[in-house]
Amino acid sequence: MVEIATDTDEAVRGIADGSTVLIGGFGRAGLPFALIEAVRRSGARDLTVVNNNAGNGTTGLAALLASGQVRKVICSFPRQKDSFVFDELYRAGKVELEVVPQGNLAERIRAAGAGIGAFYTPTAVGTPLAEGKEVRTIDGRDYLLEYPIRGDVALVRAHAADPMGNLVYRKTGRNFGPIMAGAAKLTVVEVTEVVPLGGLDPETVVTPGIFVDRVVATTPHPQEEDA
Amino acid sequence: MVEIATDTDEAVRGIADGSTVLIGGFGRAGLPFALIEAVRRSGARDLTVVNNNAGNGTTGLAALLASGQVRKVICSFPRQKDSFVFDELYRAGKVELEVVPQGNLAERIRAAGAGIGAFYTPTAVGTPLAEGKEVRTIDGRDYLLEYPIRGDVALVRAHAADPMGNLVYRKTGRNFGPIMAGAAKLTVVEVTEVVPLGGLDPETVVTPGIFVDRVVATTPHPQEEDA
Amino acid sequence: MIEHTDQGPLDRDGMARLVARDIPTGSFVNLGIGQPTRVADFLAPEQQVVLHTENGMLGMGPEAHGDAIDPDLINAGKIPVTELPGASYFHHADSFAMMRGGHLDVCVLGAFQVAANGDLANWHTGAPDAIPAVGGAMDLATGAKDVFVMMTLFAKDGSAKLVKECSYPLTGLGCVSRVYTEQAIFHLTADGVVVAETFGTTLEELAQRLDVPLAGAPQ
Amino acid sequence: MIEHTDQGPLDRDGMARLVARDIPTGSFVNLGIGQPTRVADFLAPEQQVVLHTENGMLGMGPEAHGDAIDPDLINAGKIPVTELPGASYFHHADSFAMMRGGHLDVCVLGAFQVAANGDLANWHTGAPDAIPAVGGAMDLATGAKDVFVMMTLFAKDGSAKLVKECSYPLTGLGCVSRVYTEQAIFHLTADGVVVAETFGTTLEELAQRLDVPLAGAPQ
Repeated sequence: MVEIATDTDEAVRGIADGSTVLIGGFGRAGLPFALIEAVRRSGARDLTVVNNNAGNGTTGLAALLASGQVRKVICSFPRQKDSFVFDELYRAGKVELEVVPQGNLAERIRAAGAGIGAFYTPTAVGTPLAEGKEVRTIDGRDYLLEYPIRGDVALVRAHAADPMGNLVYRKTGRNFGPIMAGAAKLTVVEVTEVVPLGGLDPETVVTPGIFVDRVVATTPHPQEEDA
Repeated sequence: MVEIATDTDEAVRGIADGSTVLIGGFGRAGLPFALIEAVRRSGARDLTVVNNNAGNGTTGLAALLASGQVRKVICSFPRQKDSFVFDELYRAGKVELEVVPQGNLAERIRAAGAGIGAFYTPTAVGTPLAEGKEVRTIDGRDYLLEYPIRGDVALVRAHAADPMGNLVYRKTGRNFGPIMAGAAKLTVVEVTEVVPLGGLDPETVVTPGIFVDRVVATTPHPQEEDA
Repeated sequence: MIEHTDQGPLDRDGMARLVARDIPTGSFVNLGIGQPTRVADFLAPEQQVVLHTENGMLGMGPEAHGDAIDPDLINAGKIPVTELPGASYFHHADSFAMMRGGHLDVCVLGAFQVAANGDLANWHTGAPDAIPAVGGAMDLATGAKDVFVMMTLFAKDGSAKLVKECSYPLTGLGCVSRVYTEQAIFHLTADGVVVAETFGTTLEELAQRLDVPLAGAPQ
Repeated sequence: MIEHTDQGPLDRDGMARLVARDIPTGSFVNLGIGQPTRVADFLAPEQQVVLHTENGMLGMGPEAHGDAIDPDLINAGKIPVTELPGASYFHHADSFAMMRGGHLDVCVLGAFQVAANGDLANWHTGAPDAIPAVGGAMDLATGAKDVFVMMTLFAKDGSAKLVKECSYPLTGLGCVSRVYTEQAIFHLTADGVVVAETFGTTLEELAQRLDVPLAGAPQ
């Protein structure tokens, strides 16, 4: 059985300074907004954050950046219309950035959860993002060697969980959740609803509970929709 | 839209001699029994068959072996109580065998569909199955380099398909189907039922139709249960 | 080769219409953020094209408006979209596996520059103060069977964007098969750059203005 | 260390009972084909152990009989089984990713030989005419956080199966953490082989009969 936390502060307890935190979500879909807020409140510092983006507006990941708790961001697309919080910190040299092509980012996270030591990917060969990476020719095609991205913690938003920690998602909110859940030592999930045991069809479970440590029920944050 | 074949012979048409054929199923669960029978009737020869096992009894894969159409079997577990057809052919030197640990087999098939050039796996390090394979130490742990297993054809059994070729499976019948569907140039699927467009919930689709070329409706073969 | 000299250069919709026209029936297609998204408006239902969005969906429908907006249903440009019958959802590793594994037939991308050999530059201007951001561009460029580029043929400073060699940082090597511009459609082939159609100009004029050899053009 | 000299060696159920007893509450566990399957019968509900079967399921229930038999629902030994509330299904790559990624707490396997350093030999006798067949044994041995072995301590020819170095072909290196036999439970630790309990024998007797040093035993 998974731990069902009573609130988000309890759900994120124990995140150490210096942790690598995998944060699900693509844009605001599947973003674990309430858990990010709780991490901000926890005061954990010196974090490495892995997310597809680097925050929007002034809430969520941007608020965590603004509070100076993030040392490094690993993402595919930091630059957005309203990524001014990140932009300013980056230009001031106050946050490090590792840009990873989105598919390599996803595969590196999957590799961490799947126990793959490293893999060869064709994406980014011959580009500036290949600098310093090993190249290998396989069957006449060039590939880069990429290593897993492991998290100390994963923060995931799903739609519903059962008491085993099994998860289902909603539409494109699924995105990084299933792979991040497997790639971290501690996986914390916020859901709209915790259903009773037997409330999820075993055929439709997307993330088996084996990957989940703590679940907390939250309403989708109002700012998630209009921030 | 996927091609809905009227019968299994039509569904497997065009399989060339010398093809590598990925065949789903673990034991009889998810075994595309009717499609294997159709390949046998097609007379295609010199096949390399990839399946978890190497046939049971006298039907299905065993019948394909018995008819002399298989040059090589790539599998994790050929030896079973009733694998006498394979056993005899193997001992007579009439069929080649490549034994691959089950998880490496699955990951190699996945890699083919996912465009991964090769990957490092810890499984089989230090064992006879590591012979001839490259070893690499990553973060203090040894890994073997493994390459993708690609199919010319994949034969898969699913539970239901829609006209887009989207698939859902039943219970442990899922096994190799989803990864084999992505790993072959031509993917042929037998299902119990073809449902109308919109008949599958997009959240519960296991194999998206992009991986499927031909679908044929068949009743689960009676011999599947008692052979 | 068709020279449409009875008309001016294409407008944006005109380019999108021709890209849509050239997508084979039954294709699985990814439309890049921005201009390429417009191609969807010109796909005919009988083309049976299935749209992929790399954030985890096949069978994406048109942009959502009003009550149809669902914050959990967005495209790669983070615009609310809709779901068509026969859609499916999957996670990011599966979505990019689909792309990297060569299962997408066509992707349509914008570009800063395309080289005659198919090299693509569309993710970074190389400006020293620019914040790098690549998203799925490299994955798409490398993974799709055919990469179509939509771009203006010349930059604001008048320099050509179809070039002998890209000066901007690359997105992918030798990946572009077709370039749709307001003045011409170019096919990048093993035999060089072939002009398929011109709009408000001629092959000869293009050959004079571009620094890349065009098949069949006077030297 | 407890010496149960008031009883004889364990029978098969006795071994299975002790393995079950030692599995921590809330563990995710894979039980190998054959003898280890029996451990399921001795797991207490309050242990909340979730069983994994590598052919693609978590939350596996007991063997199915009669009308409950479903040909699509089998375990890794191809025996019909049942589904418990809270179960889930997944494909083979995901199932072995779960294993290889270190998410399974315990797997229980049979063995031909276990070496004092944790090396395991359980897939091949090395006989020249044997048809090799490995299944998921190497993946399980390498992937689970803890590998428990259940075996008789001595082979039919009287040779010990807990050895200095395996003579049979290996399944995995240094992977076994505990060995349950009819005569004793051994913990393989960084400090050597520790006898946790004996049944119908003593540490001293075991030390005389085995060729591996046992911690705390007279030399």
